[in-house]
Amino acid sequence: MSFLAVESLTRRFGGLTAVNDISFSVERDEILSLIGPNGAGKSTVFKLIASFLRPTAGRVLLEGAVMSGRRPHEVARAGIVRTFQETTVFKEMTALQNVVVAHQLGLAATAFGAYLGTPAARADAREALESAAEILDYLGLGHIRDEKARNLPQGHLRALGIAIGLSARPRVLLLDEPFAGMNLEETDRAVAMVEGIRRRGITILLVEHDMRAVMRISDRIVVMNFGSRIAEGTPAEIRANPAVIEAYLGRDDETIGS
Amino acid sequence: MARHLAAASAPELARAFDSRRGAFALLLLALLLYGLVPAVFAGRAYWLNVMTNAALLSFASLGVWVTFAIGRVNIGQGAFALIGGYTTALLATVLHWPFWLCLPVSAVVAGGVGFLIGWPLLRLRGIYFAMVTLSLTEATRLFFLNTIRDNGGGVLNIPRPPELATPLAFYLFAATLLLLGCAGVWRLANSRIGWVFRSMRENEELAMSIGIDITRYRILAFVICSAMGGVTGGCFALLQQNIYPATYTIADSINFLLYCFLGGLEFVLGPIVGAFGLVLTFELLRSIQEFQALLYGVLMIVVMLFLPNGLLSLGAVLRRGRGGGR
Amino acid sequence: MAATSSRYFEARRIGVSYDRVTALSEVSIAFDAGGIVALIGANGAGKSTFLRATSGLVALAGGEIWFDGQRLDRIPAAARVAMGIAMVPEGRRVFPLMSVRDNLLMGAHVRRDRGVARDLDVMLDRFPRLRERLRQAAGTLSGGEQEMLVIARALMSRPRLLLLDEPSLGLAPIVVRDIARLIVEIRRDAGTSIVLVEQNSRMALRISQYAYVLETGRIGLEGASQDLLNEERVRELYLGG
Amino acid sequence: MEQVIINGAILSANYALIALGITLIFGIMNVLNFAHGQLFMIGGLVVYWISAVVGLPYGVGVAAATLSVGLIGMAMERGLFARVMAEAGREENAMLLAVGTAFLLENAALYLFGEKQRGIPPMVQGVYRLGAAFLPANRLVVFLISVALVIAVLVFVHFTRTGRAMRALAQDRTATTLMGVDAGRISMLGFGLGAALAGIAGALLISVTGVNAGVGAAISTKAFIMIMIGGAGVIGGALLGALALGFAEAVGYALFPGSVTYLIIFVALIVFLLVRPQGIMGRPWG
Repeated sequence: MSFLAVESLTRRFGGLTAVNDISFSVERDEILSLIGPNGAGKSTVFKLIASFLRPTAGRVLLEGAVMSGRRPHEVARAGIVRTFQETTVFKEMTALQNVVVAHQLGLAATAFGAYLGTPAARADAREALESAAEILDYLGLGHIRDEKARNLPQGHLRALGIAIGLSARPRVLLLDEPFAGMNLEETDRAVAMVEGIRRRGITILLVEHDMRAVMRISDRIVVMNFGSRIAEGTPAEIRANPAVIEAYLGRDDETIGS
Repeated sequence: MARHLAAASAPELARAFDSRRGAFALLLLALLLYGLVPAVFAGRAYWLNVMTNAALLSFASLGVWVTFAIGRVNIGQGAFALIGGYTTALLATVLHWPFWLCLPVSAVVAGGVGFLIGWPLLRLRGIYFAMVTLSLTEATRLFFLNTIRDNGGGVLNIPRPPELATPLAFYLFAATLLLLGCAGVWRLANSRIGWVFRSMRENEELAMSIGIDITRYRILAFVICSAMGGVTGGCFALLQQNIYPATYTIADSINFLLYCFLGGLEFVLGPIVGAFGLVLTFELLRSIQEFQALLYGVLMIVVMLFLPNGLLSLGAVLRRGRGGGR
Repeated sequence: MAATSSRYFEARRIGVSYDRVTALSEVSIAFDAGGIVALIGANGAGKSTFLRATSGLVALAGGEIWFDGQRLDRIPAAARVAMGIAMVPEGRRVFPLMSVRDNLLMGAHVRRDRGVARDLDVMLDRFPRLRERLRQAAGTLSGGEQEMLVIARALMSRPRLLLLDEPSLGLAPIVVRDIARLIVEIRRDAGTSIVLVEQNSRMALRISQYAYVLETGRIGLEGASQDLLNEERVRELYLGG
Repeated sequence: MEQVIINGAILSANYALIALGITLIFGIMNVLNFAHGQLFMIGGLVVYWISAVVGLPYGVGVAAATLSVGLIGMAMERGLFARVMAEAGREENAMLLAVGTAFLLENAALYLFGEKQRGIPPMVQGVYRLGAAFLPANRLVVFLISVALVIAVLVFVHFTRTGRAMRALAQDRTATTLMGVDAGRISMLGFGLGAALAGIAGALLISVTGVNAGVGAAISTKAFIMIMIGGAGVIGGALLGALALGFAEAVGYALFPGSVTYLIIFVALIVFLLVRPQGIMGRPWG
């Protein structure tokens, strides 16, 4: 049994089939990347796995338990946590507040207990704070933890988005274009960061454009185009696959030119 | 959460979660309500009554502030004040229950109604939520108008308990209620729940993604708001010793909203500053009777144009202005 | 700095920031009339930002933009259209609830001459698919048809400079080919200068004469498109060589 | 039955003017105009002043009402909403500004005209009979003018350059700017047109039901109901909403005593929104 299994996932919007019968599986502690040109349906797959969308057909299983049809927070509680593209953080909070707030799972105290300030709630708060500080330091954000998120540069925001995701104690972390818009040096650091997250025992599913980073970091790659799966394999296999090259660069058509 | 963070860790974290200033402000509010107001207005029934009004309006607005905290513009507080007011009025006049029992029951009834309709209603956002809650106010008014046959839908001669017979006594009761409400909401805003609310206001999807059951918390906020509206309605019914369907109209629901805005949505004290500020301004403008309402309207617009974050942001604006000048 | 520019189009060391994030810094791009210039680079490299700055949707934090002897960067966005600059924004932003015809007429908003009706006809001859769907709401068109529509819409203003933001985005290869052919034709027939921003770098390099590669807000590489097409570094950037 | 249909049609036609106005403003500016009913009220009172106080013909009154309320609308856009929008602050701030304006307009009207219900004599006398129903000639005239105006507005937004720009602006502000449209100017005109429509509605209705300074909130509420039914910012939706509300009122008043009608309308509306949050034709929200 696969750790995370995507079975015949299909999603239609009106007449448009955004995702068409997609199947793949992710093994424990694996880094699997989902790639494809813009509009290929990667983001839709992503949302389907995190239950932010309901599939028209097919299902998603985590360790054999069906996730599809559950509400997003329930799926998060089960261990599938997604991040968002770019600047989706709580902008009016400081970095530390962002990450502390994200520690809503695995708390000992009830909400009412937290309101009253029971010892359990106090322990929760202390733990959340320590864990938040640790996560921020780990992702290299320790020095900006009291900065309001809205004032942070894009690179930090993306790391903060990942910090928020990590705070929810994921077993599978879905990363949405974590390297987009980074220069080579930044990408190197981010790649190291993602590998570090995997070492924490977290399985990673990645949606990404940056082929360079994807080739370096992935154990396996699934390629999508026009809603369908066109290839799956190791980075070396994918790189040699003509269908993938065409999906990315367009066909080398001699009739176009000047 | 904030207070415990402060206890648990370095003082910088207390600063990060901004809790001490809140405690200080609460203390100041208590001093003003229990000290200054009675000292200045003792024996002046009219002004004590004005202050009582302001305190009760603040209490209802605090509830509206809680729905603001989850990112919803709620124009339905008048409906819950009506529900609470009628609950108290009917229990006191028909069943002859004592007021001290009617009041909590009003809170429960209003909160219960909020619970029942909150689940479907809160799926709406933006202007749709605003408009549907506005409709709720009007629907509730029409409901009481059509279900209570006598006195044009009114309930009259609500008995007052002897403890609250004097204007000063009633004022002190209202002030106490407000302080309790303020402390309660302040605690809420600074607890884990408050931070969850804030996260939902900023981005519901992100909140969901980290495992927050946003439906549950939305309803919690709405029920708190409704219950506070119910309590306010019950108190006003007692203060005026009557209630009519027209006691709370859309205009009142909008006023609760205005108080929050004028005071400042970022501050728990916002609705209180807004309500007292507007009520007092209105009274002070009374001397120029003819233009009172006009000036009041102009003032409202001017404040909203130039202090979009409310009166309490004045300090921050001035500080920034001076900083920029240098 | 000179108080004018001898080039048809010249952006001099322009910078753009969103909030406090720098999207472009010290970018200089210049070209003469009648060519196709390609801008390629990764997501977030600043390609779209450059177009938005040229069309006036974002203000410059520094630098100057000159077009046909006029200083452009202080002119409001709407007025730049009347000067002959038309932009096709990313994501095929048709007016979804308006008919195809109304969309095309919106493109001619700045024109007061009598030629609009004739141009509409010419445009529909060129895009027979659009003629078939003239009264249909634009939101119901397919992706390729919408791309045709937004390009046709931009042409309705008779631009001298056409800015295209990712026209091939999410389109099938065969449609991409049609779009590419169309872009070449526009330049050939009307002599329109074109700035083409593309993820599909091979297509962009094939149909352009000169190209710039943007890397995180700066120009990393520039040169004749033919040369870049064979450049190892460009291949590497897009295939993870 | 015939009477209900006639009443419903007359109400719908007048409501359509109100709904078109508020939906135009919402579509273009994304502002829920809480002052819409007050604009209606001012339209009515201007007619009252021109024809009953000054003594000029009714037509002059209607023209003056249209013009003055339209100008008030443009001033609101320029002085208040354009500024708030430019700062990209909270959506609610614009809403609250509209509330403030409503308050101001209402109190200005109270100060100038007092609380009394004001009316003017009907333009034309006489009553027609249609089967079992009665149709006062004055109401027929009001109905015909309203329908003509609705058609004129539809023609304007669909077939003129400015009208097209207004529709475009409501759908995509950025893309519209890229067409060379001066978004500021079109916003101002759109707000002015929306306001003027409210003013005309008031100017027409004063000869039927009369108008008083306090009528604004009720009219605004009706306007909100209509756009909630049809979907905010969609012109076809506004017309649908007007039809639905007009006929619901006509039927309700024929079947139920007084305020029960609106109680039912509100409850039905709340239930309807739960099933279809974006209205019949609305764009999905949020």
